Amino acid sequence: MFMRKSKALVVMLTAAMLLVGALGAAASGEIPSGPIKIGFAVPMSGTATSLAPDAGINAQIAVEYINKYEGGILGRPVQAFIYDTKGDPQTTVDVFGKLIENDGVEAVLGCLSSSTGLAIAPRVENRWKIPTLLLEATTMQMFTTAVPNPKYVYRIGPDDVMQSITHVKAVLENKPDLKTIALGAPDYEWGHDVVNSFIKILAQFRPDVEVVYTFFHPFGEASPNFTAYITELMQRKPDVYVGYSWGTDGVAWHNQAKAMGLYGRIPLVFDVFAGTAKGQLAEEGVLAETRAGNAMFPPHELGYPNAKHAPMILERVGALPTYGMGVHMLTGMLYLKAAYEKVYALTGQYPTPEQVATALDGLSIIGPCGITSMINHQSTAPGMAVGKMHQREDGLWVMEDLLIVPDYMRFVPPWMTVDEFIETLGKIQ
Amino acid sequence: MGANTRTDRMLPSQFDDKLIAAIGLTLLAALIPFFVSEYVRTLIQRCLLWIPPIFGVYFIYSLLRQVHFAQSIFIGLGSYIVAFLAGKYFLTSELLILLPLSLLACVVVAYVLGIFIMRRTGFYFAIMGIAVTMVFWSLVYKMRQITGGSDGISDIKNPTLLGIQLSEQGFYYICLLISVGLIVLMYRILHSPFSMQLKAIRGDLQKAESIGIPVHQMRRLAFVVAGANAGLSGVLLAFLYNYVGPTSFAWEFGAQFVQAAIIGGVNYFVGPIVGAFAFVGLEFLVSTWFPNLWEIVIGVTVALVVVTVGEEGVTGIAKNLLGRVFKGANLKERTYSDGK
Amino acid sequence: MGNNQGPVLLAVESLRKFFGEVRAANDISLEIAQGQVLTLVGANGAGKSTFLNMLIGLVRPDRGEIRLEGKRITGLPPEQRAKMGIVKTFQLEHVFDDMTVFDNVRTACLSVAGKHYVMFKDVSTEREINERTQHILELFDLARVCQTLVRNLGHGYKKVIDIAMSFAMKPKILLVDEPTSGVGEEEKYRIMELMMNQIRANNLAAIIVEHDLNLVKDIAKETIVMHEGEFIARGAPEEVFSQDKVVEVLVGRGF
Amino acid sequence: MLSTCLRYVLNSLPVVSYVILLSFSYSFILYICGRVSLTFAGIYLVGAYATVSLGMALMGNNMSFAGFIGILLLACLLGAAMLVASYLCFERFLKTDVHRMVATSSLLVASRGLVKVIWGTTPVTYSAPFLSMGVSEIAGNIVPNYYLFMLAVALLLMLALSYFLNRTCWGMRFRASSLDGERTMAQACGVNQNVVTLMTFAIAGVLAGLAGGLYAPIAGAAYGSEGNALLLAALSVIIGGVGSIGGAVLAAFIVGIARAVAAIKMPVLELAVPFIIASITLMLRPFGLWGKEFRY
Repeated sequence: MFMRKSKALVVMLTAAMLLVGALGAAASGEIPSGPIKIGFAVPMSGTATSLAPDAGINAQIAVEYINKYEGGILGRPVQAFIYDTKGDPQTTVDVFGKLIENDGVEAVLGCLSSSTGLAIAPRVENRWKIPTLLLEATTMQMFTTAVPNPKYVYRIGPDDVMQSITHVKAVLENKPDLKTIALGAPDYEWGHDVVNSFIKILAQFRPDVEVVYTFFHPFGEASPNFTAYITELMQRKPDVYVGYSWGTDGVAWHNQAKAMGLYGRIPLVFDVFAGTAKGQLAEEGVLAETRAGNAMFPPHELGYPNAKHAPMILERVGALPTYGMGVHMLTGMLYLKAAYEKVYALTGQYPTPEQVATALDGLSIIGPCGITSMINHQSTAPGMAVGKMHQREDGLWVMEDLLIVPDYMRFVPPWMTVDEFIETLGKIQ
Repeated sequence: MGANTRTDRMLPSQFDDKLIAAIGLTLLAALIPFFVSEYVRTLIQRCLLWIPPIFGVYFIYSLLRQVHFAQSIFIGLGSYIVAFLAGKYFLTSELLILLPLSLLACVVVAYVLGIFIMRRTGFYFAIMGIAVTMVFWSLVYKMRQITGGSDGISDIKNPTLLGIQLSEQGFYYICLLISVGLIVLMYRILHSPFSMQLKAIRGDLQKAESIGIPVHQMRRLAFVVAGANAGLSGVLLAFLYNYVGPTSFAWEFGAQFVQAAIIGGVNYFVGPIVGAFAFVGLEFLVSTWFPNLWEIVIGVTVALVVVTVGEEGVTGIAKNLLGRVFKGANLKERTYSDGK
Repeated sequence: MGNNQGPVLLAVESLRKFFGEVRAANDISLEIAQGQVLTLVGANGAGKSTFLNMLIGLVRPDRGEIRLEGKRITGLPPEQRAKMGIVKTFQLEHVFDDMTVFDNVRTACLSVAGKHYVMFKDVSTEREINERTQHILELFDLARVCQTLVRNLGHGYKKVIDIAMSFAMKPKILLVDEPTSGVGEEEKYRIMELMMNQIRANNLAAIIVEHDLNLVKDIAKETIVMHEGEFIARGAPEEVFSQDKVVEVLVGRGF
Repeated sequence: MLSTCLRYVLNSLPVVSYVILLSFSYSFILYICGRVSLTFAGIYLVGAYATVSLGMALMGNNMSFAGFIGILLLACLLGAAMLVASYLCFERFLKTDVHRMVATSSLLVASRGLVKVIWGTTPVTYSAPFLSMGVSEIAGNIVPNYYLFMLAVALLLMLALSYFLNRTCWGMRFRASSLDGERTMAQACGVNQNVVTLMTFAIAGVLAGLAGGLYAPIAGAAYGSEGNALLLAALSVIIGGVGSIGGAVLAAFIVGIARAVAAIKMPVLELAVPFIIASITLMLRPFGLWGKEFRY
């Protein structure tokens, strides 16, 4: 008897809930059926490709991940429109136009390099008004001169100052007694920016350190010869070398430097993008940044999303990315999902692009690299931590002694200019 | 008698056919913005702006049989003049100032470069063009304090005409006007004494010299004509994207115009126009359907066009097909017919 | 032949050109007056073509001086010399293969009218030029084929077109390099007659290189024999050809 | 001073060796067959990817020298086969130089796309041969032995080719078909033109494949490296002169050393310097520093 009543109760309650749910859905009823269209504008050919390897496949994987493990966005499966920007700013403008005006996507993830980001940001703000998540495009100019008061443009990835602070702290932590330092970077705007801000910030913490050599090697040349730079570098005998070479440059740099014995002769090497191309590119004891190979540090095993995400990449590409495009794309998708759900929870309405854009700011999510937040239109640099490379007995490379710089030291507060903020850094210490 | 047969080709009926077709197409292009989305309009606008530099390539190819890879120098030059004057050091975005200014700059630079480049022929000419382009590119790329290096210059204001801010529609018509104007101009130039003598130079350099044609000067001027076309396009391209970067100077960019010219067909005056639309259209379709494969598709298409129809291009194929459909329709558009 | 020998038109002074060991021109001096027609004979490789090419500027002499009407033209480029009135036709015909006969001659007419840089005027509507072209075509009996592509014409026609283009340049002195080489016997005389008629009618000076000694005797009062870059004999043809060394030079080569 | 100069020379070695091979691969076809063919840059890419893929698959980190030589030979064969195939199926239908230039460069674009489809765009590297050969010290400069090995291979191959062309019966046939412009003379003398052409393409394929194979352990095999290879080779041919073995070696050294010096002394010009040298050469000596007059 009791059983029967309770059964009936359960049935009735379920029915009532379904009814309410259905009514509610009918009332707000605005979640459109069918897939939600998201655009990806990524370099899939041209020089930039070697720097964002297999970007198209990575975008596909990020979308598959959202559909498979997260149940899409507001229950709608994600349909990806993935186009090739060729790494060229003017083509990127065309591609954005195609995505937004032709395909009618609701949000765009895209732009790897600073130049493409700078070309696109003002147009998004003034004309297209669609939530746009820039992957990297780390130039400081983005939110200072290009779009000073952003509304739709967000960035996933650190800015130059943010990452330089982390790098300087990591170097000082691992080699407190350094006297001389040398820096090398690819010869394009980002390379110059990042070296300059490193030197500026280092001067705040340790004015006595001498920069003995800086060089900028050709960028993305695909089969470069760095012997001249390596020879010169080893002649100067610095205590620390910080290198920003990546992509094909990184592969060539690593091979040539290793053959010439750079890693043995310089006490501390910080190979920022020491990653895993297909082949072996890691060195024992070398510092590296987590942005590079995302499975090399513990979150891979701790059950963050990339415990499932990294195997997907490995399976499809055969190597973890030398640069964390896949990580950024997944992070971006998770942010978007959270923003849609936040708006829906608050208003009960299917969100407009403007609402999504507003909701993105201040969100916190569990991304592939742990908890990250969107502050001042900028994600707290997923994986912006520095660690030492170590090969475990099972052959897997991991990062040890991770150093994570607290956010208050990394974010330029809105009331300060970048230079003012850098000047305060020394005082925090 | 000979003179009469020669002018036969300008008989009113035939002349009118071409004129009517040209006016019709121009009107179509003028009306299109009312029927298509903003994006398609931008796409057409890009095709229109590609036509003049392709005409430059066509001009050099059809009159001198040389492959002109250096168009991107002039595109870049025009674009950076706009970037500086209407962007970085904002002085003016007045088209009536910027267009003549960059035209002047291109003419001067093309003339000086022509002194060196136009002395070479064949593969040497092509490589020399690429080499000079790369020198320009690397200078722009490396002078980062002035040019913004690889980041380029992004805050270019919208163009004005006689002080009036142009709307996007208005700008479309400016592009159309300049593009059509340049096409008409090129038509005139290709039928002018100048072109006839260039063709003579191509046919036999020594004879041309010995009948008093200033060979080197005229070849240089041909280079200037091609460069000026590209320079004007560069100005408008900079305004179209509100952004200019060193990729405008990259030789790969210039090589695209050569590919487009080949696809269009270098035997026909309408070749460059067909080529621009075919190339941009093909790129659009391929990048929509198989975004990962556009290199294979474009590469194989150009290679196949060259192997199968050579200089006839898409225009030649279309002509053959149409000629079969409309028997007797006179689609002949060669600049110099064999006069039979 | 009634030439009224005028003042000196072209003066060449000790012109020299060596190609390594080969002496193409060894201190040649020559003066030609207006209306004077000379023939130049010599074996292959005697330096005749090089001499003419130096006169029009295609080959740069090692030393020496060329004056046209008293003005020094030694360093000038070919196109300027052509404008000044010294024009050459070529041994192997040099014509513009992918143009019509009409356009070939018209190019020369345009050039002599100085219309090099006219970019915005249709060629087919330039009335004066067309009329002059037509006139020249009729003079050289080419009007029948004027709309044919030169490529499709025979060897003899191309020779005539080459000569017609040279005449279109309004030359003062005409340099003709073997106008009849490789042409059939009958056509040879036709071409020579067409050309000589025009030279006489316009009272031009001319240097004609010719292999056929019978023709040489017909066309000019004076002939020069060239051997290894030097003029070894000069005078009336009958007289010159009877000299021993001339016979040796010309016949020794299987002439 | 002397040691500084020596250092620049040593720094330029890897580039020098692969540019020698590549540029001669290109100029050989141009010289013997009178054809512009840019496909060699695609063969370079194939050689690089073949070496890396085979090396990783067959040997991994347990590199044996003989095994590496075997892989290089395979890369050469592959290169020769592919270039000959490209000639037979495609290039022989092209009529003029302009057509060949445009069509083969389009083919290059397509080959780049093909590499992307097969291997993806993540750069791949197989550096075991490079690293395992160790370094030697020459006048205070550290030089990986692999660089010397590369140079030796390149120079030996050039010497062998030079012997082949100048001293052997077959070499005479090659030169006969190159030196006379119309190529009818050689045919009249009983040289089978088709065989010569095919062999030329095969030899060029061997050179290009070897260049890719030798350089891949140093810089990895990467999407897009064919563009760089193409430009460097074309510039070297212009500097050195078409069809000249000495010119190829000289030009490769000039380009390599100029870049090594510019990298340290004048970084602004590093990329532009080969182009500037080539432009100046073209202006002053249109047929290259070592070349004879060559028209095609």
